Amino acid sequence: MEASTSTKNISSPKLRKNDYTDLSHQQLIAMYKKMLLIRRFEERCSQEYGKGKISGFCHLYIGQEAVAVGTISALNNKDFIYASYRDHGQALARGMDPKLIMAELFGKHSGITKGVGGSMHLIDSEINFMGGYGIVGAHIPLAAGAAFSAKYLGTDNIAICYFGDAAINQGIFFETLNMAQLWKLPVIFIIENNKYGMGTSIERSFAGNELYRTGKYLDMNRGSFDGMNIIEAYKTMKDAVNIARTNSMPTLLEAITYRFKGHSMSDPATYRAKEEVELAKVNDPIIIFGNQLIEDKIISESEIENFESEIKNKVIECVEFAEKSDQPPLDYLYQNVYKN
Amino acid sequence: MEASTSTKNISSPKLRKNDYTDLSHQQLIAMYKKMLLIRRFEERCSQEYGKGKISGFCHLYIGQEAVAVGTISALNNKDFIYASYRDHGQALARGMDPKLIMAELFGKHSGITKGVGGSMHLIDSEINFMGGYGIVGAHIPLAAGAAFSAKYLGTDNIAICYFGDAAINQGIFFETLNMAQLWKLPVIFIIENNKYGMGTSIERSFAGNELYRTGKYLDMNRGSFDGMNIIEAYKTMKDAVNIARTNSMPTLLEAITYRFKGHSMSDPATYRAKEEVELAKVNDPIIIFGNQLIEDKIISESEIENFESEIKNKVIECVEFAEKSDQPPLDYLYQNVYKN
Amino acid sequence: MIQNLQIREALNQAMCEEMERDPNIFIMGEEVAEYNGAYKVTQGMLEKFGSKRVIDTPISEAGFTGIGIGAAMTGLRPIVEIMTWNFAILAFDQIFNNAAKLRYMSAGQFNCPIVVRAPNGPAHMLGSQHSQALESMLAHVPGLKVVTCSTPYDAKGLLKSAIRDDNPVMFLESELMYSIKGEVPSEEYLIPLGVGDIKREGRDITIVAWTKMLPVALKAAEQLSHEGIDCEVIDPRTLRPLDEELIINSVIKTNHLVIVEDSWPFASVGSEIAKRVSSQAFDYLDSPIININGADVPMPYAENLEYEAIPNVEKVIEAVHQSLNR
Amino acid sequence: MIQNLQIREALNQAMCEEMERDPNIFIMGEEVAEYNGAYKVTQGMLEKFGSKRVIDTPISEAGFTGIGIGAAMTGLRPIVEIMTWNFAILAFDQIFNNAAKLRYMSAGQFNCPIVVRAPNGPAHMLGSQHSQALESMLAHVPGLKVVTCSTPYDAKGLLKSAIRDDNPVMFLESELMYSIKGEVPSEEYLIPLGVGDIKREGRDITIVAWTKMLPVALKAAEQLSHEGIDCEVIDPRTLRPLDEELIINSVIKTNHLVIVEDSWPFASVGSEIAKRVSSQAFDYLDSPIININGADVPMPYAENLEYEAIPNVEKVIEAVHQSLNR
Ligand SMILES: Cc1ncc(C[n+]2csc(CCOP(=O)(O)OP(=O)(O)O)c2C)c(N)n1
Ligand SMILES: Cc1ncc(C[n+]2csc(CCOP(=O)(O)OP(=O)(O)O)c2C)c(N)n1
Ligand SMILES: [Mg+2]
Ligand SMILES: [Mg+2]
Repeated sequence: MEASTSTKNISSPKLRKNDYTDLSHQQLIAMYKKMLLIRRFEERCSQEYGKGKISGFCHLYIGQEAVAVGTISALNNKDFIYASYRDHGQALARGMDPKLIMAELFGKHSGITKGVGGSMHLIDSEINFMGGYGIVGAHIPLAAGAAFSAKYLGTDNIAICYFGDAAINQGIFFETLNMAQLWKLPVIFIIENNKYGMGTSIERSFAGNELYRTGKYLDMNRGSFDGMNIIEAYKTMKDAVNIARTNSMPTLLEAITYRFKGHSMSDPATYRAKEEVELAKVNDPIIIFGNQLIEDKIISESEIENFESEIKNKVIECVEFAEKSDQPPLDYLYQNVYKN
Repeated sequence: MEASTSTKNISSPKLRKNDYTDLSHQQLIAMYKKMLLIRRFEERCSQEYGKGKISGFCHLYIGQEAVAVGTISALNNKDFIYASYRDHGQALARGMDPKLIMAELFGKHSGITKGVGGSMHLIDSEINFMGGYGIVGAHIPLAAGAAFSAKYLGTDNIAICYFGDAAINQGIFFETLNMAQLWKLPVIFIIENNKYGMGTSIERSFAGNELYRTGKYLDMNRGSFDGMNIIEAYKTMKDAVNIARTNSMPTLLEAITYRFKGHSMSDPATYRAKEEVELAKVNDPIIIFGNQLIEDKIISESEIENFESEIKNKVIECVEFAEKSDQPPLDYLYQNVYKN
Repeated sequence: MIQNLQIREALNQAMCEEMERDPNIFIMGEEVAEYNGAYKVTQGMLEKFGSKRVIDTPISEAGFTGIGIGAAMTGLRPIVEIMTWNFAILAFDQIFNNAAKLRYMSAGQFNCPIVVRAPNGPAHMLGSQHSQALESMLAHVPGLKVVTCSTPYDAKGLLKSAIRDDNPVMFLESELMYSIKGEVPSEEYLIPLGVGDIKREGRDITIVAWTKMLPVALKAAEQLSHEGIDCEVIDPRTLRPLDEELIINSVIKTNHLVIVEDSWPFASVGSEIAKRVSSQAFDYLDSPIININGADVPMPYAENLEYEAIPNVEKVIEAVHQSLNR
Repeated sequence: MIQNLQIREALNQAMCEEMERDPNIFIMGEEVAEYNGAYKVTQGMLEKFGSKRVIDTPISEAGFTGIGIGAAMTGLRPIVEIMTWNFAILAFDQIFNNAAKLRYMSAGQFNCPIVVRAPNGPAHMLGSQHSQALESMLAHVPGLKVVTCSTPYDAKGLLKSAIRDDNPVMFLESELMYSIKGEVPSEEYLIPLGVGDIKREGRDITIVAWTKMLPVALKAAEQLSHEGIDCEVIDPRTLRPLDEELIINSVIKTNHLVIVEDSWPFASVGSEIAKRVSSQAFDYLDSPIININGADVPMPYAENLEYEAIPNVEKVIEAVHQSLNR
């Protein structure tokens, strides 16, 4: 991580592959399983979308799992998480009940937001999962606001905001960075650089180079990490979390990652060469991490197989739950416009 | 000027005081007179505002004269100029008829925009003075748009945009910088850093340091200059104009300047220590330049006195013209909402 | 000759024809070039006109709309495609404070011949932030023209006029209607802005509807005809300036009015029409005007709730019955 | 006890009292702290509450409004002062897409108890970009409450209620009214949102007006009383939710309605009131409703044109005469 001149002791996390830092085997396994859950959940979403069970815009997280799981593993339970419309991954990583997510995607009243939110707006106040948001970049100040609250109220919570590479072209990103730095807010901005905003590569939409360097003129703590390596994600995040929680200062992180599927379910993604996608898949974050854990004898291949079937069943349960749930009652249309 | 890595040969203009570059004595004298005209015009505005002849918001340019005159002297006649609501200085520097400006400020139909625009929206299509604009930062993309046109149409015109230090906190500043760099637009952004946005010093509103460095992450050509030194303003601008016109690339410039009066006529400016203002006035750009021209025997003191009375008369003429002009006819209210 | 075109194709033709006619017209927006348009309205345009005139933008709605406005002041005629009107809210300051006011503030020295076009209104299960019908806010602002389209024929003729207009024109389309087909002459034609269209003549009651609500109104009219109720269905097409004469004359004939819009009800275009008709046709109304609107709530995702939130044929029929007291 | 306060002082008191009561209330905006407010509404608050709770912001309306919304989701109750509503257009996306929809989208899991307050409408010769009355756009959006104030008494009681409300409340003031004085009790009181006020009782005709148009309406009523015309003047105070019952009952009594607003006419709050009354009091209206509006143009700078563009006493009197056919 490039240090701000005022913050010392932040070293760049160039890890040996098997440097697991403070993570216990149990934690490592849990992280692996979370990634796998996201992958299988998203694959199933894709199928259910194909069947017409899920509608609207549905943005899958396949390929980016290490970012959400790695970074969220470095958080406390009370920290505030904000995400974009591509929010299934972070929600699952945080521990949102996958049944309630699937039911939401099916537009059922048993869903996490009773069927009114849908894929892009997963929200769970119980776990301070503050929502997925649909207007590119527009949730960035909300996260700074949550950090503002935490600081104002004297809690040691921090706020995290996930958004895509293309979101940094929204002016509000810069407005928020400035105020976060000016007011020393404990917020971590995570650019998930999956190289594309819909069909436009970041080179075609942004004139700069490394995205995290946008923090430089503010002398903001910043860094980038290999978003396909969950341990690197975790370690970099740990540093940023420490800065936020201890020094109450913001950090801008860039995760270098890739989405294996189209932008949303309705995007055939023909703008990317097949070879480019295949090359990216070589770095499949789940396979990389799984192999590493096997190599380091933390799990065995058969355990992985067990996880697979466990998770497969879990996802099937989700679909069954969603299927058999009811749509919202019609008068729910008028609920919650105002608090009385 | 800090060079972009792709643009060579841009040197920082640290001038000897009497290095007038390519400016002829005639030009130097004209520049001096323009500054003086702005000063006396603005002082008179202040008086007329006090008398209630001018109303609404009226932002004086006193103290910043070298920026407008120095930079605009480096332009061609067809280049597009965009300004903020603090636009009298640029308008006069460009050669807008001061009579028509004064009449505009008086709300008279003989004014440059027939009395409908007022102080903040001086516009003169004859001289490509594209307007003063009232929403902080919102005219920045317009200038990039004019540069886009120039490039599209294959003319060699460029566009200039003036705005204050506090305007860089508007997201649209960053959005526009990016597209200007991405699309290689011949536009020059000039931050007039007079240290304050209304009552808020730049340190209290912006977490970075030198404002022009905001262009760095885009690798944009950029630089700052002493905005109290008209020759430095001119020279720096020449370089930027050359880059725009020859290479069709944008530049971000920061003029270090100071406003000697309050933000607008209704601001007593008590937020600045008297000493700070007095100190700044030591660098009065008109006195500095006048002394230099005298020292270098380009003008004499008595000539300066002549200019003073010439300009004094000119300003009196402006007021007389404005006074005796009529208000717009009432049916003008409905003119120009649409072009038929 | 008559072609059978989708609305998306009609819009595409309108733009291509105009761009062929006038080299100073260009289009920019997110994904309009290499992706061929998020909804394929700009299909093939990059190939035809090249990257100088068909320009992919960053996701900077305020910024690139502002750049379009600056270009419009200085000799070009930009078409700015916004992915949907929901995202144009980010550019409202540019649209309201710059585009709409430039000509007035400059005392006619500058015009702003820009077209901002995007789909408007709810599509299918896109949730609260992606399902807003924003014509009422746009039409509130003097200096703007606001145009909608409901058929391929109208889409083409109106968009061509919008592009030729010297004022900022906000052009509202609909995701769900892009694939609707209809007849479009091969010969060039223009439909003037500000002129509404009687989409169905009738004697008993006037129904005003535009964009997605027009097919709903027409279907209701068709069903009502079987009961012997003869509805006149008016599509104002341009919302600002509004062809109020057409509507008022119709009400003077029918004495009954139902207005159908999928936007929120409060201070809407429908409110405006009701205000004008109730005042100017005061003596001709035999029953209160009925406004049918999208539900006054942020749009929910669930299919059944969304269906409930949007006006449909049944609701129009019910309103007509109520208006005619049958 | 009764104090004689300016509206600005009444607003200041409301904020100070609420901030004393609840430590989670804070205020932020441009120049609210060290400068004591661009219009001195926050005078003395920095000194009283310190820089933790009275916060100067950069000129980043979208950004700091968004930060306020985030804070409102997470336990605080922000008051966001925007220098004028004209500049809030930059924050419309935050207001419409985040603040207004949070509760709904989250199925009630999160509320957004934020007050966004700013002066609204034309002041004196500020030109096109600084003279807009934007209540109609705000009131269009479900999820928002929209409140205005026209007297010191109302200003204080309404702002206190707005601050206590758990919904996003858009609070509209007026530069030119800040110095208007009036009686305000020293004892605490609240005025509920959504309840209008009969500012003058009368039998012959109903006039609805708010903010700067209220004194205009009252003055017209006063003058008309000398002709024996007895006007009822209603100040809805809250525009959304609108106290339509109060207005409709008044019209049922007077059978005549004039609506005065200084905003543009198209799809305005006045259009909405006219729509509702003409439909719900259809049988009670003896003449067409008359809407008086700001001219449908960007506001000009020249004093005479600006005067012409804004409704005044003469225009109200003329409308009343026309309505009563006298
Ligand atoms: C303001 C706005 N403009 C456009 C869109 C349409 N849109 C949705 S996602 C997207 C691309 C965003 O790309 P990026 O930020 O890189 O995130 P990713 O989808 O790659 O995760 C676009 C253009 C939107 N939702 N909001
Ligand atoms: C969007 C917006 N917010 C607030 C204002 C009110 N305002 C006018 S000028 C100004 C200060 C601008 O300061 P700066 O950009 O440094 O320019 P300067 O006035 O110093 O020339 C403010 C806050 C405005 N006009 N527009
Ligand atoms: Mg991306
Ligand atoms: Mg300044």
